[in-house]
Amino acid sequence: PAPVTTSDGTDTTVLTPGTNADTAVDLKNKKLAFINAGPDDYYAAFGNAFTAVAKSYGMNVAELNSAYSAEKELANVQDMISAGVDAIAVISANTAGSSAAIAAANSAGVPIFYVGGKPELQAGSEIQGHVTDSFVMMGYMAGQWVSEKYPQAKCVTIPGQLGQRMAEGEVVGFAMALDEAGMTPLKVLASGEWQKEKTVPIMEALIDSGEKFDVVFAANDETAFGVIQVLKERDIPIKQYPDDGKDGIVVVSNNGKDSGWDAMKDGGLAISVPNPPSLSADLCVQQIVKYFSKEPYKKQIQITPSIILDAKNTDKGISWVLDTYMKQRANNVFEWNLSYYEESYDKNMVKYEKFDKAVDDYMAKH
Amino acid sequence: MIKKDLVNEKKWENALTKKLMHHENSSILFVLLLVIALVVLAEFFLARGMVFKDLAFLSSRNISSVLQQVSITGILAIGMTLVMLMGGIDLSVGQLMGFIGVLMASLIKAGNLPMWSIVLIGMSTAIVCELLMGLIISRTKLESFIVSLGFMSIYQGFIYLITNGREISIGDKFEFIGKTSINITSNFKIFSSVILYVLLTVIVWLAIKYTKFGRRLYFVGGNENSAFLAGIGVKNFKLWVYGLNGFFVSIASMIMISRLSTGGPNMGQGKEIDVIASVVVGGTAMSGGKGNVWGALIGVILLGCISNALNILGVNPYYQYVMKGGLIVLSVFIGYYSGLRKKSKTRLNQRSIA
Amino acid sequence: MIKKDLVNEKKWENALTKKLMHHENSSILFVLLLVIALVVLAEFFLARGMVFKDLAFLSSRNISSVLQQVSITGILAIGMTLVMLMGGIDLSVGQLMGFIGVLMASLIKAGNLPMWSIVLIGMSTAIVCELLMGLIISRTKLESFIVSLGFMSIYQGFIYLITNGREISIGDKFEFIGKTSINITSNFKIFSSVILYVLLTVIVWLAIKYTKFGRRLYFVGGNENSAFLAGIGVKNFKLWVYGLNGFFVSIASMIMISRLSTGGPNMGQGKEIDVIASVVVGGTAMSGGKGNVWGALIGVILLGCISNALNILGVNPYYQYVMKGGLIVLSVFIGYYSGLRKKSKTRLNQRSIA
Amino acid sequence: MQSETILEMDGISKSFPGVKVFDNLCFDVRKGEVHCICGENGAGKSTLIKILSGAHMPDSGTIRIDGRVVENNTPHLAMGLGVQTIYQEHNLFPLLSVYENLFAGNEYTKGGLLRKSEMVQKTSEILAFLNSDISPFDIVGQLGSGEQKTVEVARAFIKESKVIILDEPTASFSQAEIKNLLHIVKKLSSEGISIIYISHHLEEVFEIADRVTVIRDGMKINTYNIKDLDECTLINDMVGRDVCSFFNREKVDIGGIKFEATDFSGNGVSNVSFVVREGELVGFSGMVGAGRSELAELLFGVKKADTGSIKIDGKDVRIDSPIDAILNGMCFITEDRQSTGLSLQHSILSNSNIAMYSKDNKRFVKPSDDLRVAQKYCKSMNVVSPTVHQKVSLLSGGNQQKVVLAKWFATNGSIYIFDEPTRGIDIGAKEEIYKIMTQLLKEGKSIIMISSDMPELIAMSDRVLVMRKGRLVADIPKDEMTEENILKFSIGGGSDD
Ligand SMILES: Nc1ncnc2c1ncn2[C@@H]1O[C@H](COP(=O)(O)OP(=O)(O)OP(=O)(O)O)[C@@H](O)[C@H]1O
Ligand SMILES: Nc1ncnc2c1ncn2[C@@H]1O[C@H](COP(=O)(O)OP(=O)(O)OP(=O)(O)O)[C@@H](O)[C@H]1O
Ligand SMILES: [Mg+2]
Ligand SMILES: [Mg+2]
Repeated sequence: PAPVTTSDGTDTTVLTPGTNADTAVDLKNKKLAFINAGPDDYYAAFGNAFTAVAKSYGMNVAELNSAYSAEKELANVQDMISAGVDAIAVISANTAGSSAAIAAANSAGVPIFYVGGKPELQAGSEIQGHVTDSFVMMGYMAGQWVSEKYPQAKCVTIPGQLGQRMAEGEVVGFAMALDEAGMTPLKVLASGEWQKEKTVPIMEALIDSGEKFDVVFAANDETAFGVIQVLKERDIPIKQYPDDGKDGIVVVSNNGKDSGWDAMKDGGLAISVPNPPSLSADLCVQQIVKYFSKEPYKKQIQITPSIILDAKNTDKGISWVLDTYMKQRANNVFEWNLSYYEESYDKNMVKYEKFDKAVDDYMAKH
Repeated sequence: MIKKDLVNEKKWENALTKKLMHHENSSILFVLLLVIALVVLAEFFLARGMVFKDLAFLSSRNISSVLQQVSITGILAIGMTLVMLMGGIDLSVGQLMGFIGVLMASLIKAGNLPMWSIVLIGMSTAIVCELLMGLIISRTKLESFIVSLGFMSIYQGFIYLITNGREISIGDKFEFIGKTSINITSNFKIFSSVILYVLLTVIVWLAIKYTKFGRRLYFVGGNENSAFLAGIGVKNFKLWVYGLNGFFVSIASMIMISRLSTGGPNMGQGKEIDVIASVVVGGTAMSGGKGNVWGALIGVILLGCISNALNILGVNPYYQYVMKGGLIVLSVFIGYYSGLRKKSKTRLNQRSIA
Repeated sequence: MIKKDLVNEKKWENALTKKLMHHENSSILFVLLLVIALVVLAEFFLARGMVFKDLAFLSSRNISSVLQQVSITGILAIGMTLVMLMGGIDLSVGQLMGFIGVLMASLIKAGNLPMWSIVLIGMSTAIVCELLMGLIISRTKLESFIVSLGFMSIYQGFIYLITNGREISIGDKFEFIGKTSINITSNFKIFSSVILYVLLTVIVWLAIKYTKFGRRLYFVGGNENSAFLAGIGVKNFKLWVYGLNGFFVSIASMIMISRLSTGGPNMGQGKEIDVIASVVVGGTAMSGGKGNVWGALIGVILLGCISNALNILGVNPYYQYVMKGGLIVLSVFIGYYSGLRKKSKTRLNQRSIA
Repeated sequence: MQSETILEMDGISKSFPGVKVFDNLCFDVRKGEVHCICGENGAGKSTLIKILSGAHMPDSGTIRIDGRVVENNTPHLAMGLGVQTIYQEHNLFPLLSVYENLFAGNEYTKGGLLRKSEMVQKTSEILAFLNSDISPFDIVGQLGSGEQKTVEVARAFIKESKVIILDEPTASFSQAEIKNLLHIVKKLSSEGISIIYISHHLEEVFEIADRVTVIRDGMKINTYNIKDLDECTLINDMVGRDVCSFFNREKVDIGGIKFEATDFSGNGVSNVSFVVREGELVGFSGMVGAGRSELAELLFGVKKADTGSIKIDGKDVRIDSPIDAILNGMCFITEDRQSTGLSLQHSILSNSNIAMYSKDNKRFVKPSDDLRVAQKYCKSMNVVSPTVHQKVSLLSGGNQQKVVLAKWFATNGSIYIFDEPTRGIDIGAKEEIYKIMTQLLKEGKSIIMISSDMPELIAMSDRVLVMRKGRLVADIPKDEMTEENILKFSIGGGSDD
């Protein structure tokens, strides 16, 4: 195929010429480094899946943690280059510093892969693979859902850790969807820092302040749990389905993790836009395998949630828990093959680019 | 020769009991009232369109939730006050609370131990952890700051090892301590954690005022060497104070997991900063020997009110950081100045220079 | 009659100049060497299957990257050492560094100011911020801990307000300070930030040793009252030291954004803890008056090595927290004991100077 | 007088890094006796009593109290055995009240609860017994140095004790208080309590001692019955040479007015005016709390005066802070070396140079110059220390005082304010210091000397000004200078307000 060029000018397709696909590559002695962004639920799921899937190919993984710090992330990459690993995969909470990390890896000749946010690529540097997601799009999907079902609603959000790409992104996406639908603008509350603990007092204050609201967009499932707990404690009715005829507050979130499924089934959480970290990690490993076996693969793919989870379709959710995930994968409950996502990325690319442009326009306006 | 003035002496006594118990706290209390007044005014003018009805900040519902919100920080602050009075500091309380929380949550989830034994395990682990730290601090001349910083990181590792980075949900298996309440009206609830907090404050206050142990905190914190020369077993004393702090930490973690029905890996993170800030705002000196639990209580409520008020007033989250920081500085500042004024009223000359 | 022994006196003098300049640091240096030796051994036996070739930890590439990694913390540590020698503390450095970083990044991105003026703005903002804080701390008796805590939160708010929560990418517009290097071999690079760090350390060391400012720093930290009586304008002195700290913070933020090509909203978060830990591990007392910049340098390298070594040895990240905490405690502990031993070894029977 | 031995130290050795204080020292105290210990600064007197009290562990040797061998002595243990110690340096809790300080570590409790009123009651009783008008509720940090010492002395009386150790208790006392204390000591010994008493004031020693032990160079030189001892022997034993106990100052010609303070008020001082001439030493006398130290603080710009102006060499000068004072050639040796004189954790070297730095505007220091200055003064005042790099906290009390003096002599000022300059300094070194002072006078410099040591005041002063309740009440010329005369004005015999 002809090389495709994205808006940021990187070449996204690689075909390694002159190799024989039949040559069995010895993956057994490959040592990978997985540099995780921070210690929490979301990233732990990344790490677990990455390690397990890589092991299933016979590779070894050393996992590191950057504790959300761009500087530490760069240091981790450097350390792994020193340690002489065969490939490095990075998931970062922010993309700051990625250019330095990529430059370091390039100059040492160590292949580097990214999962999650878009790294900064400077001229002359390259990465060997990239599985991106888009929190802006996830926020947008949630917002769209709300604008369809509750066009009159007044929405508030409890964002995740301020300053993090994902936290800020999903708020932008959600606000944009409301804006497009001409709804009352989104009110941003204090940060729940992705945690139930920090969410509870914010929610309590919101209710006590007498502010009127119909929908709470929680940054993640954990935040949603905090919101639901407070609503329940205050005996405030929760509305789960647009057509259930009741009045109440609608709680929507991102994540779609296993405990979120329970929350939906228990009648609290209305929807959750899923972003299973395990799948992203899986795809990243597959890219690495292709790289080592010198098979062709697309250097960059973006995955977006194919469905929005609610109480009725939780069985379609992709698990965050390693055992369940591996079982689902073995049973082909969901598509996990890299080539499927490469194709769908090809198909959707134009849509993504349009979306990105729309986001840029929206941001320029606000 | 030198005159005796018994009348004056009596006067002094009254003035001074007041001074010791109340004076110290009156300036911070003043700051608290000032902040409350300002918030009410702000709400009145900005949010409520000048109608006095329905002021959310002073609603009984909000008061009960603020009290509940601060009770965890507050209980940690009691222990921290003891440690700081003694001239130490403990940066590990946040992570230790998290560690004990996830430890208990995981045991509860596993479900094969009776609840009382889990409580016991949680408590004794906390106390043992603190005793261990106390042992190092009291037996060597190492700074408590750095030792507790090290332990903070150790506990953080423990938390991740136990949880593997995941929340451990315990459902309603441990509701009593964090969720039950006495409902005075449907809106005004006094939660068990609040009662516990006030109770512990009163007990510690009495203990500090009326027991040898309590007074010795001030001796050890005031001048360790003199305390040793006065025959106080400084080393063991410090050890026990850290142990006691462990007790308060364990209570705080129980309330935490009970209230949230979850033991989360990042639960106590950064809590130590809130706790220390509250205690210091409440008038306890970092150098030891000065302060009291009522001050800490007011400090805890003050900082809790600030957070709550910023939320209630709907301040932009980015501005909240600026305002919170500014208010912390301002409140110690006002506390300091109103303290000064008071002092200069009592006695003219200050002995200390500069 | 007291004996005079001038020969001995000379000996003492030599022994003691050594003692003063080196002794203080020798125990922490010892810890550093110990850790290095242990890591090399561990790598030899565990990771490399007993082959001495290719020890990653001591490879020139790794050494150059460790040095580069620590230079930001290190430069902040110089300023913090000055503040702590004087008996203060500054918890705001991490966020201030972030604030200056995003401020400069946003100006660079806007692109309508020449680079030198942006550098000037960054520097002077940092200095003014610190001076402001210094003004409060030096003019009142407020604890620097709580004041700087408040400022920390304020700067955090500023960061979010400037960045609106987003990263500001500056590409390669500001490469010099963080990215250029002298390449001794293709693997062994000495980065400009490292050179700057060492240079600043040397300058500050000389300044402390050979200027009145430096000698007074210790004295103010040792006894403020007596410093005041000895004709030191303690208040202004403190003010300037905070201002100076602002200078170091601004340098650190320049390296940071240059190195990461980005001004990120969470960039300096938590940095103050690393900095203070390094400084204290390096032998500076929290109470002031004791310590030096070389100790801080060794402390910075030690903590940097520990992180790096745990990564290289492939230690599980969750265990890394445990081990890092443990090693912090252990290194102050060893430092303390080897310090003790040294003292009791010094010579007996010298009674008189003159 | 019984001769039953209550306390015995046998074969005590003790060394600190760089210093061997004792080698095989023996010492005993009998029941009901007053046993004085004499020796030069740094001879080891304080160390000896700290070993007794459990504050230091001896390297070897045995301690027997009341016949019982005490092993692993701690302050707690020693106090339990009836040994109460008043240390040379303040060991108080400045933020707490007098009664709390008194009972620190020995609180009265009942069923675990403090019995505050009883402690307060007892405190009042003890303070009354000591003839002090301090209130039990005063905050100790706000008391003057002498009053603080009184509080410490009072601590010895809260419990029944067998031995009371007093390490230089009178250093910040004025004549009246000294008299009072000596009276009390005598009374206690007559009740069968043994007293160990350390003082550099030999007249006190001769007044109360039953026996005197002299230590020098880590050895006990001798223990005498007071009957068999005369001043010359004592001094000779202590110092190893002849020193006259009564210093006779050389006469210096007094020049024109050098320093003129007019109408100083504030900080507890009211309307004080006086002049000091070139080559003149003006003594200040008064009871504890008369406001002399306060006046000095005003003059030196440490505290803001409400009113008052200073002329130096006939020119008006503005002194708003110590820096101004130092630049105008003033020096201020404060009475409390621990809290305002020294930075205890730093070396002799850095302490002795710090004030000198304020004299000029040079930015750089030369370590070798600093070293020379420190060594010069250590030598001339005989500072006992292994090196000038020693931390001053590890020096003996008297030697610390010498470092304070060195710090100010090094500034080479022209107007000296000495507040209790020879506190805790031994008789040999005192002579050296008096010589230095005389030398300063000869160079045309002026000295203001606040002192509670009456012989010193009389021997050294050209004039004595007496203060009472913050006012100057008398200006006594040399020829009318007698103890009675000064005392009369101090306690207000002359006039009343
Ligand atoms: N902790 C210590 N470390 C090192 N040296 C010490 C220590 N304590 C005392 N010394 C030294 O021991 C010697 C004896 O000191 P000590 O305080 O007993 O003298 P002293 O007889 O009480 O003198 P003074 O009359 O000045 O009070 C001195 O040289 C002193 O420097
Ligand atoms: N900050 C203060 N608060 C209350 N009283 C004070 C304060 N400072 C000093 N005083 C009191 O002022 C009086 C004067 O003390 P000062 O020390 O000046 O007297 P003095 O003549 O120097 O006597 P001496 O130094 O011998 O004690 C004392 O009674 C002291 O207690
Ligand atoms: Mg002594
Ligand atoms: Mg005085």
